Amino acid sequence: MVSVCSPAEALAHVQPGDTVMVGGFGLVGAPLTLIAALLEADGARDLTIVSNNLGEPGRGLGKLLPARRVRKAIGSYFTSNREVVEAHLRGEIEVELLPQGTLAESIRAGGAGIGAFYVRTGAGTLLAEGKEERIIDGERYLLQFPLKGDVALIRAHKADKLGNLAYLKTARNFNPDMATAAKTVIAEVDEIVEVGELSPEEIATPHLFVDHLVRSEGVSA
Amino acid sequence: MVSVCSPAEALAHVQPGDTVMVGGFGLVGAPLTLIAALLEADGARDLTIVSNNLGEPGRGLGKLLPARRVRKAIGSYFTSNREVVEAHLRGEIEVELLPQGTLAESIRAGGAGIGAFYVRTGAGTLLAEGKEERIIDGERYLLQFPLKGDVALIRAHKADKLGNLAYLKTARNFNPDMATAAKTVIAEVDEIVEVGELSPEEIATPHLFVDHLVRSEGVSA
Amino acid sequence: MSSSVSVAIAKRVAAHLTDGEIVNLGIGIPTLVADHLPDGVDVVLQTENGMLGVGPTPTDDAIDPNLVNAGKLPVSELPGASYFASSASFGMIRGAHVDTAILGALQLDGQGRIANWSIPGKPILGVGGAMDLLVGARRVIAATTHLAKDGSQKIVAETAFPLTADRPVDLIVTEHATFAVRDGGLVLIDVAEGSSVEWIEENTGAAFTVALESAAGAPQEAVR
Amino acid sequence: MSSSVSVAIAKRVAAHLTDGEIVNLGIGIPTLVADHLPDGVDVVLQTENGMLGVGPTPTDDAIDPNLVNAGKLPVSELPGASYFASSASFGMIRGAHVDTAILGALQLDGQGRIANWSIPGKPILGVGGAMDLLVGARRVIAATTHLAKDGSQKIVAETAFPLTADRPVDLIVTEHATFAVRDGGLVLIDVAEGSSVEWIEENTGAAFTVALESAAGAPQEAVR
Repeated sequence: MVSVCSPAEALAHVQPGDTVMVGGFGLVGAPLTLIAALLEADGARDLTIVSNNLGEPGRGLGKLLPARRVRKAIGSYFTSNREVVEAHLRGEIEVELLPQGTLAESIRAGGAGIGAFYVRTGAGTLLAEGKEERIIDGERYLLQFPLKGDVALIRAHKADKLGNLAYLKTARNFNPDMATAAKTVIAEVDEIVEVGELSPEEIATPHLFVDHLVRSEGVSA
Repeated sequence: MVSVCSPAEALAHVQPGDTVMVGGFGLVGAPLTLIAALLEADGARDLTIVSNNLGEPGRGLGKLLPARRVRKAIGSYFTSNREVVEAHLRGEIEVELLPQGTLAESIRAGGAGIGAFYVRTGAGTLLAEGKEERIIDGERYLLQFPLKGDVALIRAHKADKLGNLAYLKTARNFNPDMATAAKTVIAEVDEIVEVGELSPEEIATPHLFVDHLVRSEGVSA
Repeated sequence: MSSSVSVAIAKRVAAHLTDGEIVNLGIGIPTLVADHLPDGVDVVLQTENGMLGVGPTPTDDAIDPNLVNAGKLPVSELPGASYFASSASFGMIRGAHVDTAILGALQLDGQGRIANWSIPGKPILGVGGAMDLLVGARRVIAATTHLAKDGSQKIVAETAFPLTADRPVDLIVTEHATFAVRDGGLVLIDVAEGSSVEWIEENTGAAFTVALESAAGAPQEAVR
Repeated sequence: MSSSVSVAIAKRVAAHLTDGEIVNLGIGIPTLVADHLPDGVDVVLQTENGMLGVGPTPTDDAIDPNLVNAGKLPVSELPGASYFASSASFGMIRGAHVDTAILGALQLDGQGRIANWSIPGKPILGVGGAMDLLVGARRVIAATTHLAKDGSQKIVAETAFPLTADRPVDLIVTEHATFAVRDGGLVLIDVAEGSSVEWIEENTGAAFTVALESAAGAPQEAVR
């Protein structure tokens, strides 16, 4: 069952070496309060971060880089933060680059008990290197394995006290997928409402996926 | 763009030999008006039906069987209609049985450009016969290919005039997945509302998936 | 099978559930479990046709035709319920987000593997969600009468019926016995009041060891 | 690159769009296409970060921080818009539910294949949704200046830059020329007013045939 807790209490779940999924497309829909708390968490060392981007220099997830918390980043678009490029060139972080759709689908697969899947995306390109290829109906497909997290830090608009989540506009993005794919799911929300206040048809993340709720402290990026 | 039309106009899209996906879990969320019209459609011969069940005797999709419209049925639970069992024993229809989750995932894969995927479900059972097996992280997985339809007949609660769909309770089931997986998608709805009346967060099927809207005539099963 | 036996089994299963866990109930005896939870234990029901937060059977005048469980029986909606598509529902199941699945059984073998979907000699035309629940749920409890209607044993060394998965269940609960499945074998952990280890030995076709526990998650009194 | 050139390219691309089609716009010149649709043509914009029904750039006081396009720029919501998760958005894209993707290009080869994601000698650290759109959209239009900023040719026999997909685009639109990709080669189908086949031949590094069409989906006047 879900617990409502402080950012620090929630982030105490992070252990050195963990894989941490972080929602958001750039800074939109990113759990900025949780990211700020991650920076203060003792266990947040040697992390593998799964996120579309690593924020921007000094903003959002970008704050983790100068603090040397990230061992590896898995995502689709790191060039929006030149510090990632520089840290990678210095050999300080490992990077696994996936097409954005393959990234999203890998996370969904991690949460949905899919062992692996085939996509056309990336076939015949540099990103196919080291991947198994299979011809299906005459087209080239690449085999992709799922991504799973130890912890997911996600952002939603409203939660009810059971932990059901509803999202707002394009701040949804990777958040519902990541909610399914990690052992411990921590959701930062604008508001926690009574059970029954969310429409059953607009709950995009049913509460069984969510472990901890944290009220957003409106941390700026 | 979506067109609002009569059941007969919509069903004129069905051609002999087509694969027709039909939403519903039993009769709940089944497009009963469209099914009744399918029975009257000239092209509705030699069909492959993809649906969790084939209705009940003389009810819902069950009406197609005595009319000899079905060459093959792909689904998860046909035993709720003894006529399917009898027709199968007489060699009149071919049956492909899939675990319910594999059925749903195959339809989703068909709509989402996934070439194939691996599931643990069914490994080591009779339903694994003829399927490719792969060991992933020490567990047995079966390879499953996607399902696609020529036509999907689905049921929703409300549509707006663009064709966006919202569902009601457990009548949702296979409908949103099938909406993604067929060339022509025909949705039977209770009500067609103005654009903007559905909440953007509760549209479970965005309009780009939908071709034709038909008002439900309240056909009983 | 008398209804009182079904209820007795349902109560014995219910004693193994924990407050707040996410439970999927199969058709038949498992459906009864929701109505026989011990005091202070409340579970959240997931049904694979696309709902979390299933409420009790409605009264006749409150039946909603759009609201059924996986057995296609009318149910109600609890506050905080949500609905989702079939692919999402089975993603939940295969992805190990359902804590406990309670399934009926035709037979169980000495390794605790279940056969509950197909009968030899009959065409294989129905499987539903049983295989998905067996590979996906974190814990699976088989809820079954100890003997079949014809008096034959259901817990046997090797099943005559096709298996539903190669994964064994975690617990087998009958009106006489509760077996835990450990290290690939059956362990008798509870004997129902009025039954005996001897009766169970005579009526069980699979080998098992005996390691009785004083209470199976709840006082013995509470489970009768 | 002058803004007027970008606008000219955007207008030439817009002339190829059909009323009602579902369009995904890449970053840069493609983003301008929405503002230069011919009269009577209205398209529906999908953005891969999870929205269908993207509206125009809002005024400063109407910016919603939760509402951006794939370029992370503020957008607005049209009536009938909907939102979905990234996995669903890319399911739409890979599943061929987007009619047309309009993408920028670093280079294009003689088979119409695009390179638009990576520069040789620099670490490969960004790809975004370009590869997904290329394999998934029913039609792909490359919208690019005919020459690079340094004056070098962008349409070449073989790209020096890594390809984004092995699938060719369907149409290449520059401020000078429009090429259709047919049978594995380029066909010049339109020459912009003020340009010439000769200029295009001199400034295109890939072979092409010429089969000018009187109008590319719209009267010539309308596309300038």
